[in-house]
Amino acid sequence: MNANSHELNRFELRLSGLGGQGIITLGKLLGYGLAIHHGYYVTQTQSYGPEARGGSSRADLVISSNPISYPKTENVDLLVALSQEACNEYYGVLKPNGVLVIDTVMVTQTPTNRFLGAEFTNYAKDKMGNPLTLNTIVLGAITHLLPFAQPRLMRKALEENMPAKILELNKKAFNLGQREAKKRFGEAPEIWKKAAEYAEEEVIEALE
Amino acid sequence: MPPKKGQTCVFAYPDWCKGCGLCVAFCPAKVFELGPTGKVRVMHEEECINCGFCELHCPDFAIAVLPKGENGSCSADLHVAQEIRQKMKGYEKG
Amino acid sequence: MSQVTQLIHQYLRHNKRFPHVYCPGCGHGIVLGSLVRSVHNLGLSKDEVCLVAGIGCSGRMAVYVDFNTVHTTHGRALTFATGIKLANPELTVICVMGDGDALSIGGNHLIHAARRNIGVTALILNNNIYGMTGGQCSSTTPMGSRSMTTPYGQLENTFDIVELAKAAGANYVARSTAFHAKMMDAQISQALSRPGFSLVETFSPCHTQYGRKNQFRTVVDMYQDLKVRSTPLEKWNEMDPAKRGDKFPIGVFVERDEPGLEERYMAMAEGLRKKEANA
Amino acid sequence: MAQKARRKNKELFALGNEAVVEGALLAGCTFFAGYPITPSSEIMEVMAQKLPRTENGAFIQMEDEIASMGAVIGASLAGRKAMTATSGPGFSLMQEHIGYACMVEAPCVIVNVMRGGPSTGLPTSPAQGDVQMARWGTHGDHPIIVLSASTVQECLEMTIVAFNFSEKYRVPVILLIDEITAHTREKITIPSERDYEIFSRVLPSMPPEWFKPFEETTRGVPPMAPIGSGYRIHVTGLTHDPLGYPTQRPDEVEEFTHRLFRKIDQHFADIVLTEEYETKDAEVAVVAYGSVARSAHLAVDQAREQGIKAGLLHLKTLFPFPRAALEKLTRRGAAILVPEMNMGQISREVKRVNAGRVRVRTINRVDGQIITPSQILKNIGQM
Repeated sequence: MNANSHELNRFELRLSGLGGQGIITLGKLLGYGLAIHHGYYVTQTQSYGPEARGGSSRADLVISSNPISYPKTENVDLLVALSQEACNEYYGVLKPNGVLVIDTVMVTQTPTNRFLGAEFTNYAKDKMGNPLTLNTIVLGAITHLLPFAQPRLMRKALEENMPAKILELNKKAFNLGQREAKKRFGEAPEIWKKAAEYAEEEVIEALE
Repeated sequence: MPPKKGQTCVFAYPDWCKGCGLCVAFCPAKVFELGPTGKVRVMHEEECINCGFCELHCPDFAIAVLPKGENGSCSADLHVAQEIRQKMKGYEKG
Repeated sequence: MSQVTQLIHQYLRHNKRFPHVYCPGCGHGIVLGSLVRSVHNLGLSKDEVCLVAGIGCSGRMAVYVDFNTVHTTHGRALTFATGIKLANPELTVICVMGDGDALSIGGNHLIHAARRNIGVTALILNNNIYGMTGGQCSSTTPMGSRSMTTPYGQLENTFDIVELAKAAGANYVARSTAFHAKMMDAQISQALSRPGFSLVETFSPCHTQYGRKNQFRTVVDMYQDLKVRSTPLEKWNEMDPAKRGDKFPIGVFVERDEPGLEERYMAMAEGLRKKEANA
Repeated sequence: MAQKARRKNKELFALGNEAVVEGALLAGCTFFAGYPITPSSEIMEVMAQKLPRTENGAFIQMEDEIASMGAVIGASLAGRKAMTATSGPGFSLMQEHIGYACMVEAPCVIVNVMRGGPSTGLPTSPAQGDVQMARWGTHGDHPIIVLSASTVQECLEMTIVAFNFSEKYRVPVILLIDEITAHTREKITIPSERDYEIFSRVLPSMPPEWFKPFEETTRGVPPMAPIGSGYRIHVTGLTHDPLGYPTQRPDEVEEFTHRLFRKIDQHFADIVLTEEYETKDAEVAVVAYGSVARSAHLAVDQAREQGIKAGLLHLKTLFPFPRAALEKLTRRGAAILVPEMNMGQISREVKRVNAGRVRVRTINRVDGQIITPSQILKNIGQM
């Protein structure tokens, strides 16, 4: 376990979108970075077979400081939706104090007004000049969003898993994602604090 | 080697012969016939032209054709048959 | 010609209840003799030969010879042989099968073994019938023939094993009959000394289950029939197809020296490891 | 701290299926034959990649699962540690040769990644419907060892155990994994050579003319001479005598069958693997295996938080069935809950061993979904 890592008890994360967006690779990279370099226990599962071929794609991660018993996600802390369909389908599993991240190019109708949105698809196309960098940009953004994730270690994960030919491009994409997330979403601890407060308010409202 | 009569000894082992009659039917020199028990007998050894058909085509390895000994006798080779019998006896199971 | 029978005795397991189980006049014994002579003539030691057999009359052959012998399941002998050859390419692997074995239940394994050119010699003893199980028709029972399951005559077409093996890509394909033991000797020796997949088909009369039901008075008649109908390939090719009638060609149909799968695999593996060592 | 020692060992972020390959290679596997089938294909794919890079390694994709199993046994007889991997439909096809492997006592490992069935069923959804088939799938009386794995690390470890058992007892060993474990990525630690034991088949030490390849020894398991090693033995799927030749003599046939069973029976203590969690004072014991054991683990924790004395008996060996471990719980009067993703295949065994002593309740989920911790927790609460 890395010395300065957070104590976590089952943090659940779902990455969802369309086939071809690199969701599965994103899940593997994120899981690899958190498991191997951050020292967390991580289980990563994904959609398979006809489900995966139907155009939608999904990768789930459970992250914890302790051994993980149940490997699948039940209530998600962070939902990343890169397509309208995914957003509609999975919003229901998001915890009340969870955080929703969407690609505002792909998701035009949000099920709630509490979300973090960025034009990831456009960043990939316009700023990076390569639509295939979408998932690495999102990885950068998620790394920023997770208070327990360290960019340095994630970059290491990138280096160990990316073919040399495309490593530089992806490092740039990672940095871009991180930068944009910081600019648009603010600092991570604040985001999570706000989400928790909001959930509490909702509970109180419901009680009233 | 041109076929030559009278240079071979022909043995048939009745223990292994099943009496199919292939040798009787196809031997060009008509060396064999089936005996009263239905098993093969060597009847005209002197007619054998050493063509080799019977040895190659006996499905039961019951025929051996051997060159005659120096003194023209076949007894020298009888021990082969004896040897095989001996071998089989040793292995016989209860 | 001499010492033929004595030689065979050197390779038999004499404690296995001889005479063998085959019916009087069955061609299988002749093929067994031919196989032993071929192994002997090539100077192979008993230890380096592995005989894999399927189920049926032909399958019983494994028990009689003093090689490494594996009596497998019905139709699957080639799959075992493939595993053995790939696991130990040094072995000379011979796969003995019947026609029902190799072509009906094991047809798929046969074409794939030929396609992947695994270094195994397949010896198919074709007696046109299921002998061991009591005379049911097989995929090589000639059209019109009677069997226990075609009491009014076989209506289906038959497989031509040679054509099938040719099309599937075997390295070496030959056919002989139990009447042509010398030719069989030559073919099996050839097959054993070649790389890749070799197939030798040999017609082996079964009087008990096939002949009796199909107007062959004695087993000798069946050999007579093979003698009359078999035609050396060269002659067959010159024959007017209209005049071929019920004759069939014997001889060597395919002769290639493509390396076997196991050789290709070892070469690939060696290359990979060399590359890794240099990296 | 222990972490320092752990850091020395290689860590991977791997699928359950990939972990199986890592375990197999550590165990000394050098031969794989298979046929693609979801959800086990990754095992085959990684084998195809790694075996040619392994000393003496050989990989082959066969034309079907029958052939795969045939090739595996052939390689095993030729002296290799061999394995295959498949899923339900392929496992059905393999049964013919699994019986052959039992008969000729050929060591081999078959990994079955279970999916929904029968027939083509649910190719990408998890199930545990092959449990009884793993035990009794092939015809005739036969002994066999069936293991299971619930985490990715266990996939690695149990594959090593599977190879060890199969080599030690000359018996096919079936490792059952379900789709969930096979397709979950987790961090695994590759053990260093000191951390695990490898067992390889015992070779004959007597000269060929004295060797009886199928004779009972004090260990109960005859030594095995690979093809080509000078022993020239006969191997047959027919019932055979100690020399390996077919026999129909009633005394020899009976002795043969009994010996096959004896070699497993007399080593129960070595073969039967279970793990107990919070069972000491448990009033409700969950008996689970595979990925369901993970759900049960969490459910037990949650039940304890609610003040319910729950425990978990995690079966790692499914057959021979861990009778003693279960009896220990039922004798004490603990109620038993058996959650499984089938219509009750292990609960049959549980009920048989329990013989009416304590209450046995089952959760049978057959909708292609994993049994969740909350589902188990709810049932624990109702006991």
